[in-house]
Amino acid sequence: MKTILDTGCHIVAQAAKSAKVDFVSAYPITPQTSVVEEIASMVQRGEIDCRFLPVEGEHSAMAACVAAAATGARTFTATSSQGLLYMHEVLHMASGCRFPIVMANVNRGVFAPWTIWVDHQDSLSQRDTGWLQYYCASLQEVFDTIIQAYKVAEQIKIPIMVNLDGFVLSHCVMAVQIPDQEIIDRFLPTVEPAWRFDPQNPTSYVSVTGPDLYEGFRTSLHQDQLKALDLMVQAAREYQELTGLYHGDLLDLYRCDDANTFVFAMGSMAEELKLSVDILREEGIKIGLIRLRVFRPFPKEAISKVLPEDATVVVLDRNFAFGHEGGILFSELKDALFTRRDNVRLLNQIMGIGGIDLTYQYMAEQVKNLLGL
Amino acid sequence: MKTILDTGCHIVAQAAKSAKVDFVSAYPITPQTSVVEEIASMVQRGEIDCRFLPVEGEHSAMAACVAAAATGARTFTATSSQGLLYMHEVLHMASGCRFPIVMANVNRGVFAPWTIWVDHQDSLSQRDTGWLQYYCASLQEVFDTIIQAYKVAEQIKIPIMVNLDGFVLSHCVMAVQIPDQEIIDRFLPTVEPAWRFDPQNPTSYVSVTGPDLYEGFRTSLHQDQLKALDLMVQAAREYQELTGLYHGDLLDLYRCDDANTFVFAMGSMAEELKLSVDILREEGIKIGLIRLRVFRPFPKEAISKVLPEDATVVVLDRNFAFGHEGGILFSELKDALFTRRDNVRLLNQIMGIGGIDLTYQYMAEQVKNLLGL
Amino acid sequence: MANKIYDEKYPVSYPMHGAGGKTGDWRLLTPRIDREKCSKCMLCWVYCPDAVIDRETLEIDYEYCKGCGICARECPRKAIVMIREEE
Amino acid sequence: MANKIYDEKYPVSYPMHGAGGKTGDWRLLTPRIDREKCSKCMLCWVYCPDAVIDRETLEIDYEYCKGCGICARECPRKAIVMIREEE
Amino acid sequence: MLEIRIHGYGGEGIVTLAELLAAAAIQTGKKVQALPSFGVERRGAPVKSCLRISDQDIWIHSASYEPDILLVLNNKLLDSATAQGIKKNGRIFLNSPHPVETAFSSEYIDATSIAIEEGLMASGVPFINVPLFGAFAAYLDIPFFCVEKAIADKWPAMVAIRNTRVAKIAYDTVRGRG
Amino acid sequence: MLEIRIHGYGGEGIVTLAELLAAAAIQTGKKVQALPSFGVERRGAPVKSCLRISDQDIWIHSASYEPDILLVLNNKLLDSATAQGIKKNGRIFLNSPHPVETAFSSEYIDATSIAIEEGLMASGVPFINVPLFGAFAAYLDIPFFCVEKAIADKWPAMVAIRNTRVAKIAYDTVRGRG
Amino acid sequence: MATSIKDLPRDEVVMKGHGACAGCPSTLALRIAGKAFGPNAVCVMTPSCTVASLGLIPKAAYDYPILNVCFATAGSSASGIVYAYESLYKKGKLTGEMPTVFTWIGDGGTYDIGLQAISAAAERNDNYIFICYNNEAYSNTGVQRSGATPKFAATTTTPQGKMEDKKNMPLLMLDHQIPYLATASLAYPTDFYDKLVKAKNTRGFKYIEVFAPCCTGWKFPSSDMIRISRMAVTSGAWLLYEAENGKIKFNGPTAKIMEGKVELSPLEDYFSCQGRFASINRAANKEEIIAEAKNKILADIEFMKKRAAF
Amino acid sequence: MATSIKDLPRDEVVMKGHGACAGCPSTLALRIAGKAFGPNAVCVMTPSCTVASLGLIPKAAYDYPILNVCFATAGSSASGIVYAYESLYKKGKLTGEMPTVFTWIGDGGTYDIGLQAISAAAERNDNYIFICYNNEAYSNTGVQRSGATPKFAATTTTPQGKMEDKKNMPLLMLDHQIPYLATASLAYPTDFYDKLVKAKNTRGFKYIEVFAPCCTGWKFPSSDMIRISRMAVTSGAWLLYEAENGKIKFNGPTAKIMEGKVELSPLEDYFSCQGRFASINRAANKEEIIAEAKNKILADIEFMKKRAAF
Ligand SMILES: Cc1ncc(C[n+]2csc(CCOP(=O)(O)OP(=O)(O)O)c2C)c(N)n1
Ligand SMILES: Cc1ncc(C[n+]2csc(CCOP(=O)(O)OP(=O)(O)O)c2C)c(N)n1
Ligand code: SF4
Ligand code: SF4
Ligand code: SF4
Ligand code: SF4
Ligand code: SF4
Ligand code: SF4
Ligand SMILES: [Mg+2]
Ligand SMILES: [Mg+2]
Repeated sequence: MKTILDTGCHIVAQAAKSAKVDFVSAYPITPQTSVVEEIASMVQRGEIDCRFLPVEGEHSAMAACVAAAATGARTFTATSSQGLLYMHEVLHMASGCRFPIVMANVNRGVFAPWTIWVDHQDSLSQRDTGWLQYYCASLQEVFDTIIQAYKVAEQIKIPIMVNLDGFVLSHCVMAVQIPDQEIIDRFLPTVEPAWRFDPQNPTSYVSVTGPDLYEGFRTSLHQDQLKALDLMVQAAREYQELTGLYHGDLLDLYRCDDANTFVFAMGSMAEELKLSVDILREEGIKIGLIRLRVFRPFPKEAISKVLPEDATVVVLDRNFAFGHEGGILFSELKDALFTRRDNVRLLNQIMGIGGIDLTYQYMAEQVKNLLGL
Repeated sequence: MKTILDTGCHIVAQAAKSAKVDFVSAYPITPQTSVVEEIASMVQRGEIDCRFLPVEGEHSAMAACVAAAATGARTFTATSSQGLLYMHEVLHMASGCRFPIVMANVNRGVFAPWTIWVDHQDSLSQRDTGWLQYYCASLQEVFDTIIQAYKVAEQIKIPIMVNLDGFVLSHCVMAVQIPDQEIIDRFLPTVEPAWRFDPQNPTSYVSVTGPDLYEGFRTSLHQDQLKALDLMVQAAREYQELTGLYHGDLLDLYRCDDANTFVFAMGSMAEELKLSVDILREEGIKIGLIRLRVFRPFPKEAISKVLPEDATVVVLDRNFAFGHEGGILFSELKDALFTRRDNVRLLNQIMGIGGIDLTYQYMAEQVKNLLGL
Repeated sequence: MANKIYDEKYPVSYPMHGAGGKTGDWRLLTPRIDREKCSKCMLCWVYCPDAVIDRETLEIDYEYCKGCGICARECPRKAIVMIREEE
Repeated sequence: MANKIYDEKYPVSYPMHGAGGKTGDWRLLTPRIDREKCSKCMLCWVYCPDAVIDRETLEIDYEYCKGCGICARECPRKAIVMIREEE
Repeated sequence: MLEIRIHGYGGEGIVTLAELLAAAAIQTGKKVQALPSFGVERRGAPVKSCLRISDQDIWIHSASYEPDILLVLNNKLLDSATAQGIKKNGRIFLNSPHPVETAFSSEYIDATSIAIEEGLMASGVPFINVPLFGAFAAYLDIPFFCVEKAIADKWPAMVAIRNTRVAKIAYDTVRGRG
Repeated sequence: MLEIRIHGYGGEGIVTLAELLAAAAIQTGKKVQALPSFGVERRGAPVKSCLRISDQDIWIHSASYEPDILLVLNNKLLDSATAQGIKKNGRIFLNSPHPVETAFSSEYIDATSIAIEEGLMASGVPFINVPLFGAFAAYLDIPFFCVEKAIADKWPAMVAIRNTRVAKIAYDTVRGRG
Repeated sequence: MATSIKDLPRDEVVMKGHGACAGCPSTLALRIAGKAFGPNAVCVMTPSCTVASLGLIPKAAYDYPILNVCFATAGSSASGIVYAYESLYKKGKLTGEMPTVFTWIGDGGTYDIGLQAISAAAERNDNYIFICYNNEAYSNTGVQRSGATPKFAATTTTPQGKMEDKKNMPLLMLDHQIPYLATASLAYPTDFYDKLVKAKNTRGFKYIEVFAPCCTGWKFPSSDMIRISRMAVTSGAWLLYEAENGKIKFNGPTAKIMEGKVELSPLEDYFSCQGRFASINRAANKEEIIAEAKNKILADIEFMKKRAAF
Repeated sequence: MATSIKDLPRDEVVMKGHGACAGCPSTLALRIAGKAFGPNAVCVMTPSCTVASLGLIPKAAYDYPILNVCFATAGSSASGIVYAYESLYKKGKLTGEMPTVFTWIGDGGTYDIGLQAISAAAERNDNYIFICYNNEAYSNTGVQRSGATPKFAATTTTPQGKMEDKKNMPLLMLDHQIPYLATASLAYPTDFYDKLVKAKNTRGFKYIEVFAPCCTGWKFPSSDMIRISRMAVTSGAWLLYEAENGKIKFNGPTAKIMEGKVELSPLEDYFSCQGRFASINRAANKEEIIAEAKNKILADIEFMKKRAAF
């Protein structure tokens, strides 16, 4: 285990290196750019035994990743915002192909108008593409999650997006512990892909499908998404055993044990919310924090288990659920808790859009307001 | 009022003509193709005073529509499935620009693997792009809804997607009543756009925005989405007054008055479900049908009003909400009904994926099964 | 060639004849080779878009020949004629 | 030019000087024109990427001149020098 | 509601045929629906289309699995067409040079010969949908003026006149038998 | 936790400066965080960066609105930097040829002159971040070996040796005063 | 030495009973490619007639490992495969001979929606063979205009004939300075075969475009496919050439045309046997139109003649 | 007659205090375009330095109506505007003179992610002016490699120098047979101005590419921007020409170079004043590299000379 002090973007590149990826294709976009630059440099310097394909746009980047995965190569990419949106068609393809691509997405608000700063609209608006999604709250978690993502993706054969907040995490410099390579290698054995090019046994892949079989393939994807929950828990635990590093498995809980009130959020703001919780606790509010590490699949049961009867949950969304009153987390949480017949109460506020900075003091204030205190 | 007998695709083209669109750009894709062909032909034959731009792909088609709308032109396009997915980045842009583009989307399942047949994954996976969405159940409704969509879009300044089922509606031939042009003209007056190119007053549009203002622009879009509900009701009613044609406003209700059990669905399957309801009624089940005409914004209150206390709702989804157990309608309905403190019960089944044909007999059977009857 | 015929999770397809159906049924006109006239130039074989003419025997696989008529049209010896099958 | 300064619903922007800030502050070196030497060839005017040299008077708007030094570099008469302002 | 399922090969024009039948039937004051089902295969592959004629609004959008009538454009398709479903006491109408024995009440027309005789050909392929339209309309008891109107709405005058003549021949052939 | 906000112009190297300071501080066993804030402006526009040094894990990710110390790379930015917030009894460290009176306890270093004198220049622009690093590390009472280590990790040997020398000059200047 | 028909390998990658129209040029072209590449090859396809002809899962009409990809992504998908292979072979995770990587793409997926990724791959000189079968329209979706549709040809989106000249895609690729480029015609299968083999043996980005007359889209009897392929070449509507490292060489009848040894066959004949040009026959200014089309051909020939002299 | 500097219009579309770096070529180029087009013009921009320099809403640094669009869509966006205008003017919904429609796009948005839509617009010969300012990298995102980055230049994604030749975008556009095309240099502002005016007065698709040395990305002192622009031309690294209906004419120093009237200035000088080529100086095979680069330039000149003789 060694400690390095570097930016979030460089930590992402470091994780790709530690995962010994065979192939990377990516296109620069603020604030993901230094991931691409760092990987390209590591490849040119020979520090990573991998091919880097500098494509002309993100639609091509994801297409190249999917095709590369069809050779059996371990494949990585990174993007942000418009890049992610531009990939959208190929994101659907990648999950339909069941290829275990891992992608880092540096969260940033979407055009129009232009913003380069963080919110979660980019990745959350990909919620129906069939990808699994993690959200990270610290640089250490970014590294660890990318490694875990390969484990899960290759087992369940669904691509995974690992999200980190633009600038706030991507450009932040903090210390990160890098486990020894042999430990990572042990954690990440080689796994056969769902399908690969094989001139010896020349089958075709994902061609036209009649309704009968199509429904079956898509239903498998749907069901396997849910099965990923267990694998994600396992991966987090196994990684912890090997390295001692742990950030929660599906959820990261803070002072939840005796709480009747909860804040529910994702990303870097959720780490800072721990300080808000501390403030509110000081004021006598029995509050805890549920930080969602995994957004896809949505860990319905894990969440429900945390909430005692008649709990109040304050959901802080860094995004909009257009067509509804609140944000997407709020909406999804209502889905998850619908069958609870107790008086669990959900409150919501959208905040931090397009890079509005969220301090723990401000968030504590807002939570109190929502609680009517 | 004249009656024409034609395919769904041609009816879409006819509606664009009746709305006197100034500009169309579109790219062919099965099963939307004949919309493009028909409009291109009408333009070449001079039957419609409009320019048709044959672009090289859908990302360009939507980009051209957005830019055309920036001149103040009334703008139309049509697509399906991959075409819609490929536009994704520009869909976000169009709503952010607040341009009243109307687009017909011919629903079709998404790649991978390839299918050309209907399901709703393509348009429902655009639910977070900021577009308003209608779903049609008949050819007459397709025509009427496109006209209504212009009315609403130009008032609230948000683009609208009008969905119709691939093949089932797009290639089906049925009779449609076309109101007199002067009535449509009266219904659809010219409206100033949010912004237009004006060399006399040379402002720029949607450039980079600091967090302070960005949040404001996006919040307006979010709030205006909800305001569209009233306008959609008004448009449906006013259209009815002028033409006598009506398909419900936000919802289309069938035998709901005394019902305690409901089927909830969208699109052509929902029209056929009327026959399923008839069967189930014969068997003594007090069931009604709620057909969702408007999916964005999600008409939460209208739905809740229809449901008596402790109602049971069977939601039939032609799509997957990956990461959850059911479909997207199911998930969104749970959001909508979350605060109902009665024992409203929701059941769900996903069906009709990738073109699986849905007969009313089969659907009646499935509803019974879900109800445990 | 195929060792499984269908994978329920992954959309794999296996090469086989008749993937587009028994395409011989599509045929309106049927090619018949007159072996007397034939010089074995192999042009019909090379031009057949359906690969239904046997390289060695020049036999046509009528189960799949779609009757496009290219072989007849291109045969330098006019050794192939297209006939209406019913006749 | 601008008649509103900000529309709360629509992301419109209005042309104005200083959209990128008081860019004169960015300057490390400052151009000074020696009018004696100047031949009014207008090259400095045409080459200034910041449009801060007045077409008629050749006065430099120091509120915005970024001190790129192009004018000095390109002046055929060497009539412009770049100086360190503090000096 | 009367349900008819039409079977043919791609390129034979069953989409047009179904539309023509719908256009004729609507003249009789009925509600109509023509619903083709498409595969990805190219010209030449088997295709089908459903036709519904009803007194009420048609809410069905699914295919016809047990139609009242099968309209089969090619003898070769008879078995597969029947195997895809037909009402117990359904009927079959065939394009065939001669009557064919089936398990159902059957009628036929030699549309191919009519088309060839009347010169309705392109690139050596006979256009069978026009005579079939006439013949089947007669079979359904649709008055001929409805057939005429459907043809007039579909084609430019010159073509319409010729097609009407051919349709009439077929119409009368079936009427003559009935 | 100690919070420092650094103000400079784009191109002056404040990102590197913050990283160097973090790298030095971490040697003292502290937790560190350097959080630059970025605009879209090009080289030359004002930029800032927050530096946090703490005994505990750092969970904050937002910017520093009331830092303990302002580190200002350019006199011109002093007012705007102060206006952006500082603790009531905060301190200011300035790059300036001479001491400057402020409402806060202030210290300064003439990093620009040191850089010029020591030949730390490119295209006529002095690299002020190296002397500033040394000076500010001294101001924070970070032992010089930590500075040395940070420089050694950052640059190749040749450059590192020169930079260490320059940093030391600045370090000693501040130490000398203190 | 040019390969003779009898020497063509027996390998058949096109299975009997595929779903293409009778007389389809794409499947014929693919047959020949199969002979040239042999079994150790992998292929990328974008939505097109060829994909529609592949049959429904779990059936496949072509005996190659084929990955279906999104319409705009042929160029980048193939690059992804090549780079990934290079990595895996370098690391020893795969061994033996690296397969030939090629794409099989229509003109829609090449001239229009796919252009960008192809151009980028050519700029990087990625090591695969991009093959375009050019049937001058989007045939799969029912024959709409593409960038390859020639002026005056009717399509469903240009019912009265297209009004713009087609893009010159081979020339664009030539100007990307790729190591190998060729045009081909199905009427000259051994020439096509030889070009495919050359491409297979050249490192870097290779572009081959084969002219693919589509009876369904162009409206001619299926039996005429080879005849029309031939007429396109003899009339000058399609030029046969190849360029190794930018050095152009004309082939077959085109070589003779360029040398002035043969006259162009009448363009009228080429037009009159295709329904898509029917409106020309009906046009009042028929002569004018044909003259314009001929002049364009002459200009193109003149251009290529000079270009080849570089 | 070429316009003289003193005759250049007073119009200034570039407001003082924009957000670009000191010595930015893009803003200077835009200043000149503003003079050529006058106030009746509308503009499309994709994400780039120019957009980043525009300032934050509600401020704008350029006095044109500008629509910001997605990165890949400059070509189709401008087409949309032109077609919509044509429709509105035809219907009488707008009256007066139709504005000049132009795009202001970096090499990233032109050579790479935007290429496809541009090529399609050129094929349709849509009536607008596509302007590319070529700073040979993605400067806005911190100077990554683009298709326009020349071989050997270091960028953040090619830290040891790019290994592929750049795309020849002007040549590719020439191959699209558009009515007007020009390359320009900021060192010759009146030549650039005249070309812009010509483009404005030509119907159909016009392409203009202006060479834009970027001090930040290329690593040279901002004061050298014009000097480096000039050296690019005199060394042959950038050729100045225009083509009306495909007929090429060389301009300025390039004309003299082509006529053999002047020698090329040393490429070493051009390289040595830019930090992005620093690795060449450090390279063991420095001579070889420079020889290769020179030969490439000579080959390009030879090529263009022949191409111009068409
Ligand atoms: C993004 C996207 N847009 C549109 C389509 C629909 N589509 C499928 S095939 C095709 C035309 C293909 O044309 P071409 O590449 O020339 O091949 P051909 O059909 O002529 O063989 C189109 C438009 C698609 N699959 N994906
Ligand atoms: C789809 C998409 N991908 C990536 C980006 C990020 N991006 C913004 S500007 C830019 C580079 C622009 O390069 P160029 O067009 O050459 O203009 P320059 O910055 O050099 O002026 C990139 C990659 C984006 N905005 N959208
Ligand atoms: S083309 Fe004719 S002559 Fe040649 S092998 Fe075939 S049948 Fe014989
Ligand atoms: S008719 Fe066509 S498919 Fe049949 S053998 Fe001849 S060439 Fe082959
Ligand atoms: S460039 Fe020099 S000589 Fe010319 S006008 Fe400017 S200052 Fe005067
Ligand atoms: S230094 Fe640069 S910005 Fe200032 S006046 Fe001279 S050219 Fe203009
Ligand atoms: S339409 Fe043309 S290209 Fe497509 S399968 Fe038929 S013949 Fe082949
Ligand atoms: S980086 Fe280059 S192109 Fe961008 S603003 Fe600075 S000088 Fe201009
Ligand atoms: Mg094609
Ligand atoms: Mg650039």
